[in-house]
Amino acid sequence: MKKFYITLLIIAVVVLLLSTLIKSSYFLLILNLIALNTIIVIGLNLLIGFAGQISLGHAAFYGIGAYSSAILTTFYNVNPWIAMLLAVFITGIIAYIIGIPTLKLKGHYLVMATLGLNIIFSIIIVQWEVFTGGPDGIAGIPYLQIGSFSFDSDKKILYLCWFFALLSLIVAYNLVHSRVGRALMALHNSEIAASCLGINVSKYKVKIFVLSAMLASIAGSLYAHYVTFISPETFGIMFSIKLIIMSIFGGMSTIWGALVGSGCLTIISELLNFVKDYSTIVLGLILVLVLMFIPQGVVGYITQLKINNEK
Amino acid sequence: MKNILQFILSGLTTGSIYALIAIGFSVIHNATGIVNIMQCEFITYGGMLTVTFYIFSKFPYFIAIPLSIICVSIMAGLFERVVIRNSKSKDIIILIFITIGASIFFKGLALLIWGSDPFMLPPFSGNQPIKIFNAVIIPQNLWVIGISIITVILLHLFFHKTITGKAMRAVANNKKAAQIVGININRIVFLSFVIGGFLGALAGIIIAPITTTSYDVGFMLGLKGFAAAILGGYGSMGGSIIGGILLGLLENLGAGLISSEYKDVIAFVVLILVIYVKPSGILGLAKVERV
Amino acid sequence: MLEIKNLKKSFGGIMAIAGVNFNIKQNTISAIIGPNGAGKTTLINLISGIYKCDSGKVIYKNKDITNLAPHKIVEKKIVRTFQNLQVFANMTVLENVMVGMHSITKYEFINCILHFPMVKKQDKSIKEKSMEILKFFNLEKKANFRASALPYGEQKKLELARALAANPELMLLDEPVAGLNLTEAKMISEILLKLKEDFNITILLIEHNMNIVMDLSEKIIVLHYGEKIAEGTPTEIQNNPLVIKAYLGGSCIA
Amino acid sequence: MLKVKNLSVKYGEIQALHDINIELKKNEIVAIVGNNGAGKTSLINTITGIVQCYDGEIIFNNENITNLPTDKIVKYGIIQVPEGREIFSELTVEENLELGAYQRFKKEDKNKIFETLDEIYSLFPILKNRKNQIAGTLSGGEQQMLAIGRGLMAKPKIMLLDEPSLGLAPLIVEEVFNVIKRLREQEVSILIVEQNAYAALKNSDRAYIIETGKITMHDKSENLLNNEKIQEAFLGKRRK
Repeated sequence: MKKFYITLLIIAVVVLLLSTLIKSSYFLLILNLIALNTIIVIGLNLLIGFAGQISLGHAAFYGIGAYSSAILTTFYNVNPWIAMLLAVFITGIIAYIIGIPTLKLKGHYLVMATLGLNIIFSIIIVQWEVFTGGPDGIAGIPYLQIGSFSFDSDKKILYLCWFFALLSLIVAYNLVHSRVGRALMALHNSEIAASCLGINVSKYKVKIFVLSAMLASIAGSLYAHYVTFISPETFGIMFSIKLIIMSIFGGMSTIWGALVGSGCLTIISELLNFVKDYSTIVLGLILVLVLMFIPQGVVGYITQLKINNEK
Repeated sequence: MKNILQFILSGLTTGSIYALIAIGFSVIHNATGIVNIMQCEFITYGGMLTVTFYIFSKFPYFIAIPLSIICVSIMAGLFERVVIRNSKSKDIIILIFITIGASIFFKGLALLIWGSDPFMLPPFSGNQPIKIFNAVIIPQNLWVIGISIITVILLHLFFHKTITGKAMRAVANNKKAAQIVGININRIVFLSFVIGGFLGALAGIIIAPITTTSYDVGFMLGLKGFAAAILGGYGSMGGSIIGGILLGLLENLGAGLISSEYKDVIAFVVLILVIYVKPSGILGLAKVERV
Repeated sequence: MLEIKNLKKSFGGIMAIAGVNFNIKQNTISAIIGPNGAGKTTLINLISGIYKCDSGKVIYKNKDITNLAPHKIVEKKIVRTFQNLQVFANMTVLENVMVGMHSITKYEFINCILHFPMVKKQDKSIKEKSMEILKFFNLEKKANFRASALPYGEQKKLELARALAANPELMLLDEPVAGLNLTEAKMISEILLKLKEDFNITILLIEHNMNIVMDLSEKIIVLHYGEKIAEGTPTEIQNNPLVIKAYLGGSCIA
Repeated sequence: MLKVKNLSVKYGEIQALHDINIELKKNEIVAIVGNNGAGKTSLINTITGIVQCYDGEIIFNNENITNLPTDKIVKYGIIQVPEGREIFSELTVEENLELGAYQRFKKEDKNKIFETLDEIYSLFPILKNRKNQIAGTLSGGEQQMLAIGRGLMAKPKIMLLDEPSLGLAPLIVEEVFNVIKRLREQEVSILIVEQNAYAALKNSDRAYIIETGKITMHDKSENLLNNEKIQEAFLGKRRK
């Protein structure tokens, strides 16, 4: 327990240091994207790694958060903070309604349903131009503000993004080490055995789905108020796939895996810009090799090494 | 009324393509339990290799097409041998994401080789539209439907009349029993990828004269094929055919009668509703968990 | 305490349970025996709510509990174990037992995320109680092992410990000593006796090991082809010609 | 013909079989009798290469076949007949039988295989009547016959039968064992693994008793049948 908070503190300090050292707004952007991705991936880790329910549609929840925030602030002049809160609420309700029938599905059928929902979402935001600006997206989304302090630069928003990222790590940590977390792991192992110990399996699956959708929504709102401009391609299934790759890369059934996975993959994809035409080839190759040889992810691999050393 | 027939005809065309792709997914699933996203690349490479052989190497169709199909089948088999078989984890999710990684790799490779411009292959036999009642159909549509029907019949014969085909069904039905009678499961898995490659490539080639082909054409087609397989009941050949045709019809009727912008929405909404009602697809069997 | 009334269940036209009746008295140990495929596990699956029965009733303490969802059955203080071990392999031994207490603890998502003091307090007490249970099963030294790292015999014990953690009044045990050697089996049967005497738990078990069955049970129910062919004390069952014929492969000695 | 020497099998940290020694001679019917979970199926699965052994050797006609893959073991003519549920339930009866001869299709004339098929049909007329039926719709006893028939299609030298009486009514059990006894005429040596001690002992030449992964007794079957200890172990009867 103490170790967790100490590590968290170290990360906070490192990020603060980096933020003062880095002058380039490009690098600050990367650091911020890592934080945002961490928020989504930690939710996915809870859903996939701990509860064993795969979702290939989380980019849609990220999008619902971003678009709700954008629409509420640009069309209705709602205060950005309230918009963000409403966005989380809206996402939660949508996830709940979708989750009840969807999470009854298993395996490939669950993958297909979540993927299909993501595709439906993508098409709707492109086509429903009146509200979403269609393919052009929405511009002029206001910055978040506290009093007269406006989060209007890469550096300022960094504190906010990382605050939420660390907060979501704490949320995940608390949940995993609780009655609910144990129940989720149990139903991942065996739904029948879990239900025979009094765990309401379908209720828990839906609830964790809602929680992970809400986390994605928070990241979406932060993104909208950060870059002040959103467009549909950010929230397509390619991003959903990338999110799961981050989750697997770091280690699905670990908390730190979310941070490591989003960190590594965000940096790798930015680095790949240097090899231009070869970027997708290299990305694909890295993925295949990592999954072939360290399928438990980076953090999972390190933990395993530790256990082996103890033996 | 006139239009409906037209929509049905184009629905059957795309539907047959989806069905071929869906069967490819199902065959590999039955042998391994995974969703092979590389199927998308089989489609792309089928079309693009034919472009290379036909347009650039000036081979006639009857050489270019079989050659492309053989190349893709070899590529599929090698992918199984080199990548899938050597994966440390046999976890389904990991294997699926390995196929996604490989798909990203091959898509990048295709972009490097062929660039991002779409290519048009000429139709197999002229472009003169044929009138059927009061709808028109271009000959390539007939080629697509005809080749699909022949392929399905051949596959059916393969699965029901040859011992290897029966062995493949046996592996899908009961792996342990298949092992007991002396079937080499690895060989069947390999074969399933070769067949998957064959079907993907074929689909990619015969649709190319209608829709053009490019380095990323396989992604959307593959996705639809997967959707069709799920809709019909994953792993079942009959299901794949029904799912494919149904999806093709839904899309074209949806696009024609309701809204072309929302045709994919309509198709996917129906798909999702179907699996909500019947969680194992139209022809899929619900499995009873044993404790 | 538990009454099974004319229970029926079929799978795809095949009758797995064809109208079974019996009663279990409070604070007794009873056993269901019968050849493989006789419907024993199906019966437990019906009582614990995993399968829905076609007709008939399950009455527990004069309340109808037929076809309740499994997690509702647990709330009635009926807990079961499984023939094919269902320990939560990726969790520690201690966590397994802590999951066992799910039905007798509270606090859902929001409380757990915010980690309020009362949540902490409850977690602490769950942990302590779980350790006590592990001590009872002599597993306390392995509390932080992954459950999958335990040998088979200890996994069997762990499943019992986890079931006990739910504070049950009735335990349904599906082959508690299958695959164990003589010493281990003996240990389990001693534990079962203690559960009955010290914890006042009623036990209904399925078992193939006749020594254990005959030693432990006050009542034996014999199933054959989904039907109850006999019911009685161990001596009555041992001398019942019908049982000998059906269960013990009698057709070949006759 | 078949010798198992000092065989041990482990699943992870769990040891399923300890130091097993058994032998099967030509034209013999040998039974291995034990309770659920005693390790009977593990033993058969190890011989046929489905499960890898941890220690020990399996010798067939002086050749070491330990840990060979199953398809190689089948080539030697060692065929497992699993309990009746392990058939190809979605395939027809005839397809099930043909697959039993899977490896023969590569090297033999098809007509020879169809000859065997006819032999099987005359041995089990009921299968002939149902040859185009989906195997999953057969009754338990018929499925067991099908499993045996499928095994015979490979022209085996040794058949390893896993619980042929499982889930069958006494009368059917008797029928199955009558068939097994007739297999001797086909020059097949048979190893039966059974929970139904009486049926197995009554219908075999020799028998081994297996308890929690160890062989605890070995004798002629008739001697074991009259052994009081056996009665206690499998009937739960107390000696007076």
